[in-house]
Amino acid sequence: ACGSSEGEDEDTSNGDTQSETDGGEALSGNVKQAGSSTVYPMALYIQERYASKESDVNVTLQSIGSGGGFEKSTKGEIDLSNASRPIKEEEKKKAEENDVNLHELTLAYDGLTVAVSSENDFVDNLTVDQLKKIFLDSSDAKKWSDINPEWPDETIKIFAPGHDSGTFDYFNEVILEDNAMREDGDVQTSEDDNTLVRGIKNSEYAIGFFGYAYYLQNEDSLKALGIQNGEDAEPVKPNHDTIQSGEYAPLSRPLFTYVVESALEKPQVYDYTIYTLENAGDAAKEVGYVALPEEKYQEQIDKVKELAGK
Amino acid sequence: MVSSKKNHDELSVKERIAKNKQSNSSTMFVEKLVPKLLLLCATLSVLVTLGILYTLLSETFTFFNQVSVVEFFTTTYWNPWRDSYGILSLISGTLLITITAMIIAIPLGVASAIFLSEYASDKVRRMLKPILEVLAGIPTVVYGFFALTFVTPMLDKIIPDLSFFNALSAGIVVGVMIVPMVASLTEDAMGAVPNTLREGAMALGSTRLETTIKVVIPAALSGIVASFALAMSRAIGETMIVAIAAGATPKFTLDPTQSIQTMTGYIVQVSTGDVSFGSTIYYSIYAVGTTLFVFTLIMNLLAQYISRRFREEY
Amino acid sequence: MADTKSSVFNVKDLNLWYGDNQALYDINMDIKENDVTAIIGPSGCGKSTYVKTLNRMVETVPVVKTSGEIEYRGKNIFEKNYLVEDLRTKVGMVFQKPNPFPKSIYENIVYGPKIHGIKDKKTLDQIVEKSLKGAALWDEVKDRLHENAYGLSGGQQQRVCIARCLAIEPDVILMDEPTSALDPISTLKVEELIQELKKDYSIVIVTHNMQQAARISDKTAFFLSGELVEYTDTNTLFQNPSDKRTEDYITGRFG
Amino acid sequence: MADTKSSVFNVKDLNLWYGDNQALYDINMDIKENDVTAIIGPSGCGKSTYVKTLNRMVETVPVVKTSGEIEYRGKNIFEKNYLVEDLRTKVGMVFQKPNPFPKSIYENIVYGPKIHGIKDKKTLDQIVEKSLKGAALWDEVKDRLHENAYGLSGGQQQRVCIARCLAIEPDVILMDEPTSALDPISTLKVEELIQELKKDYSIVIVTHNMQQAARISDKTAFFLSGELVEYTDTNTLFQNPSDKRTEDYITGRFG
Amino acid sequence: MALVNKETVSNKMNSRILKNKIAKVIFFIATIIGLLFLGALAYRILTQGLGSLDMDFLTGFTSQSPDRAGIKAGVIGSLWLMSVTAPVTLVIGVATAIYLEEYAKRGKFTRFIQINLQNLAGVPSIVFGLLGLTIFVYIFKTGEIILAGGLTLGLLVLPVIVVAAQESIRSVPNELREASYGMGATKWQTVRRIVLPAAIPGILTGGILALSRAIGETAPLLLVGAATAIFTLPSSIFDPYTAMPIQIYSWTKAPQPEFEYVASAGIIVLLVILLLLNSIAVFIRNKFSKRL
Ligand SMILES: Nc1ncnc2c1ncn2[C@@H]1O[C@H](COP(=O)(O)OP(=O)(O)OP(=O)(O)O)[C@@H](O)[C@H]1O
Ligand SMILES: Nc1ncnc2c1ncn2[C@@H]1O[C@H](COP(=O)(O)OP(=O)(O)OP(=O)(O)O)[C@@H](O)[C@H]1O
Ligand SMILES: [Mg+2]
Ligand SMILES: [Mg+2]
Ligand SMILES: O=P([O-])([O-])[O-]
Repeated sequence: ACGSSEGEDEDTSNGDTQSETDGGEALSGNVKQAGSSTVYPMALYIQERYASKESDVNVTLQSIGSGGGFEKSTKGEIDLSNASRPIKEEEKKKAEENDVNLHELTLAYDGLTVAVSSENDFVDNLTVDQLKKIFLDSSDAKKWSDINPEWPDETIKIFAPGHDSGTFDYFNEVILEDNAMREDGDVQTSEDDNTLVRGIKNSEYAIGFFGYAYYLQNEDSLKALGIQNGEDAEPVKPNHDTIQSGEYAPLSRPLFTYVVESALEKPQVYDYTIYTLENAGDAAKEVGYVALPEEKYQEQIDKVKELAGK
Repeated sequence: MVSSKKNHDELSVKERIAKNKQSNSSTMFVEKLVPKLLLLCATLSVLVTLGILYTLLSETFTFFNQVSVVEFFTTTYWNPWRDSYGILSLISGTLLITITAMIIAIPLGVASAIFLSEYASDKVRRMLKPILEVLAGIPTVVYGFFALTFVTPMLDKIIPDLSFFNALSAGIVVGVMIVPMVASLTEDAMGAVPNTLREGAMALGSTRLETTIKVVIPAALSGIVASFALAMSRAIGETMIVAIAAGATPKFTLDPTQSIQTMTGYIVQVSTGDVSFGSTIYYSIYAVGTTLFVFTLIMNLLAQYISRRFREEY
Repeated sequence: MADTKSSVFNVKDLNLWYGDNQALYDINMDIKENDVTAIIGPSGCGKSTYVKTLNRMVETVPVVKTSGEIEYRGKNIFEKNYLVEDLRTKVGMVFQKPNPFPKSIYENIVYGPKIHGIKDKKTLDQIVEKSLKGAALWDEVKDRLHENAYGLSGGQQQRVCIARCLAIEPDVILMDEPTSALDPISTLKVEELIQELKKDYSIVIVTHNMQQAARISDKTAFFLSGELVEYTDTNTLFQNPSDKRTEDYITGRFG
Repeated sequence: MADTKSSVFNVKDLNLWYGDNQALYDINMDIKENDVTAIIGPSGCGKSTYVKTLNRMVETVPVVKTSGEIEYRGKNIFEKNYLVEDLRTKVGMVFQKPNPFPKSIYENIVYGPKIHGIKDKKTLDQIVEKSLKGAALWDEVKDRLHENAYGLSGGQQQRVCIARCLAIEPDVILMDEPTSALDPISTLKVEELIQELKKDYSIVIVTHNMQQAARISDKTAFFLSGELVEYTDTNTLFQNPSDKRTEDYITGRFG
Repeated sequence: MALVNKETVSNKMNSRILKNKIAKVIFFIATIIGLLFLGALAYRILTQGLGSLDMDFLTGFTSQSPDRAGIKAGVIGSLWLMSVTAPVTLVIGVATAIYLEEYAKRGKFTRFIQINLQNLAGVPSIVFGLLGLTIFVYIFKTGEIILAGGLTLGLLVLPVIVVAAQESIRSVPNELREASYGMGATKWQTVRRIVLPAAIPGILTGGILALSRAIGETAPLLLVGAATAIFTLPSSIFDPYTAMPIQIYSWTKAPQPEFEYVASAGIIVLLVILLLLNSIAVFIRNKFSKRL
């Protein structure tokens, strides 16, 4: 109970308790949300706050990866599906087959962070080509010394998000250009980013990638690598500014939630969606992502209102 | 011909009972109905088994329509996202955990059983045994957390090459978890050895150790071995500890310092990530589940067989 | 003299097997109303088996098979539609080891009436008093009717079991070595009680104690290896047995 | 006459408690070499307890406490650094219920020699033959030495236990009702065997069978409620007991 | 001719006795290792978790921030699960036990059920998870609700209760049954009024132990879809839920390292509840075991 009342305090101090869209009548029912583990901390923050406002609405949240979320939302099993990548064509098709319309909402920006353990004292920056060499299945570099002869003759241990992960898809697309990533005994994949964090933290010769928030929470034990987008470019490390400005390229990316349009007919889903947009900025700041400009949220709110016919 | 008897009391219980009997067909109805209801409940356990078999087998069947059985059981590369289904690497992971666990659990379990059953005084036994049994009651998620945050860092100090997620740490903790199981089943088996045999040995001048090793353990051997089989079955099926601490990299290896994946670990990984109903990966968890089920079933049947077949009559 | 009494049981050519082992051979025996009938014989001769057959309790052992007839009050109890529950309501039983239920004394007594549908509290109270008085126990326990019967001494427990049996006003009471687990004083009390009960009930009592049989019974049956060797007036049997084996047994030559 | 023999055991003021229950009271008793000493007394009088104290087997019951002394060949067996294993090697024991190990006959016999470090196959073979002959069993089992001892009859099993005991060539053999679980013929055999063994060993035998005690023993001790009432030559004890209680017991007045 | 050389025998005596002493110490140490492990676990969990364990933790929901996270939803969710698991398994389990012990003929069918139960007890819990997922979530489309989770756990612990109830019923002395039959009672009257009351302590003890097993289960609930984050309490068995072990598991996966302490605090709560349940079981056993 204390947790939520603290949330309320913040609410009032931030002055955004405006969303009494439904005439103040107490709502009830279920809102089901599932998907991206990158979005998860934000979503959890919003969900937690919302609980102190509408205590009778049952919001459930599962962290099962962007793909996992789409799997359910395209079948209409859930109301909101969080994603760290845009919906894929085949997922769209599947939604159509099931008569489900998904409406995309952008919540924040993330810098997909490539990190090593803070014990690692030889790498600070990597070029995109080096990233390819490390992660591509077709590459035969298995040791750090294969990447740079000055680096130790030690096996590279990779901790990467799993196949249902939007982060994986995004990395695969922009760095590996949709070529297969290495998957062998030295690669540990997991939908669960914290598993990756733990794995990297504890092994000097490990490398991996995940959402910026997960790095920020573990700044002490991780080292984010600067990324050189091109041979001669300056290495850029992810931080609030470089992500917002897009300077952290090519790994800056938007984070989404997709709402099932027909679900907006349910007042609690509608209310929760609006609430999410109203609070996404705060949530992003709180957990370490970068908020969109205020008007971007307002535009999306208006759009949702229109969709819901209000 | 019932001669009215001499109890001309104010209450003739006998007559009342006789009257109640005539009007009481409902008792008889209940009497007939109850066994049927009870049988129905008893049959439920069979239904559960059938349910398990049905779910496992039907989905597994679909899986093997898409993936070759031979490939599944004979190849060693497991990567469902690349359509490579070589379950041997999951099996090797499972075995690695099981072997490690048994290396811990058998000596510790048997030694504890010997201590409790042959050496400890009643008071010490009554004190130690429940504490030991607490080990069996701790939820596995707790063990998993402990393995990852305590045992692994400790091991890492001794074994520098240890991968952070590794079979060793998980296996050790699984082993500790099943120590009470081995200990208590072994103790039961040893307890069933009649005291007269111990007395016979001691009267010949045997020490406790000789009595235990040469008389009690051979006499209790079938029960002890059966407990190993049950413990193995338990280790094979253990899920949370390995899912948390052993990693998720299917690997055909017998090196316990490596990160591996077990059959149970795979099922958890896929089903908590995303079960895309109807995809090959979805069916694969049932194929793995079936394999797991068969492994544990064999161990259980083996345990029952051993304890039945080799039961000593004293 | 006793032959003018009417029969409670007519046992005709009774054979009984536990699986393949025959335990009773061709028993023929009339048990008369208001007699105390004693069954004696060495251990394992089939005494318990026999009395348990009279109320078909022996059937709780699943492998039991019987042949022959037992007529209770003229009706064959082995007939298909004969209700055992009915039989056992009329033919009560007291066992070797006192076996009160782990309930209060009161609950023990009213158990029978209750299962037979008597629910009225006042009637039940009356039954409890009457049965305990009948079992010569009322004065000893009337102040602690609601205490657990396990708190009583062995002899008292056995009398609770007798009272429990009286509570449903049976016609016959079967007793299987009712005093063998009791001390001499309790034994005496139970023996006196049996003499008392005889007025209202027909009693069949198994005993391994020949003095007891001689003291309390009207007729005595001597069993040996599943056979009924001799069955006659108690006095005749003990003073003038007609069978050599009976004589050997009562003079202590075996058993 | 027997007093010229040297003592095997000198029991002095022995008291023994199971927890708070005293089971033996102030026992004083000399046991002589190459005698058969019988211990008789009613059930529960402490016979088993007493013989088990002689080789300290009674200590396997954890609550046992003792006071007093037992000297075996001049040394107090209760002394701190007295090795029980050593005592038990010299003072063998045969129990009421035959308790062969669930192993072959051969393995049963060589168990003792083996734990005491004899490994030579030929010596072991010799020991087996000698012990089985000593136990009058050799002819019956010599062709099936490697069969499980559980396949033998009760009497044979008991003789296996005796042979097992002989295999380590003890000085004294304690026997706790060794024939009570046996049929008359086996009993006879064991009794004959005891007479035979007497030549080489001192034997203490507990028996509930007074005829047996009279038949086979040189001296008899009568125990009652944990006390040693009378201990003297067997003939004297049975024909001319000096204590009233002994007389009552041997004439069958109680027990 | 002495075949047994007394000299060798007594020479060997000391080393044998020494071996026995050493063995005793080794066996003792082996016994203690288990306890030491338990001690280490307890110490570790307590030192990590006690700091976070306060009233707010007990009465709060989970949170995105480790300082605010609480276990209320987990505790209540677990209780709700048990409200399904307990009655279902107790009724079915005890009925099965009564059938097997009191009614069934000792035939092939009974043996089959018995062996089946034994093997069911050895089926890994994750396979029960697969069963629950398929039957409840996919076939009956219940969704991820308490009913589905509770029933899955119920099936999982059913064999435990059956075995405990069987043992308990078997230990009711036969004389009591005979006494009841002797009064003309029918079989069911005897079972209901005599056997069951006498067996109830054992059944309850077994039941509680089975429930404590169910409360700690994680894997099957992961499969049948307990929620990781939920901020409302269920109001019926058709509501979504989370459970203590699921909550703990989700904390071990949270991004902030401080969640390790929260997880430890959660573990303390879970272990305390299990300890309580077990103490109740022991209490019942001790209280009633003297009676029969
Ligand atoms: N439940 C049973 N199953 C198989 N055989 C039985 C059973 N009960 C008794 N018997 C056998 O039937 C025979 C008669 O036994 P019963 O108990 O009737 O003798 P008894 O005369 O009452 O002996 P006791 O004086 O020792 O009570 C015995 O040989 C016994 O072994
Ligand atoms: N293990 C034990 N624990 C407690 N008391 C015991 C134990 N063994 C025997 N006793 C008690 O010690 C007393 C003597 O028992 P013991 O067995 O020595 O008698 P016994 O003469 O051998 O009788 P029996 O002829 O029946 O074998 C008895 O009162 C008995 O109850
Ligand atoms: Mg009898
Ligand atoms: Mg004795
Ligand atoms: O969990 P994801 O954000 O990587 O889909």
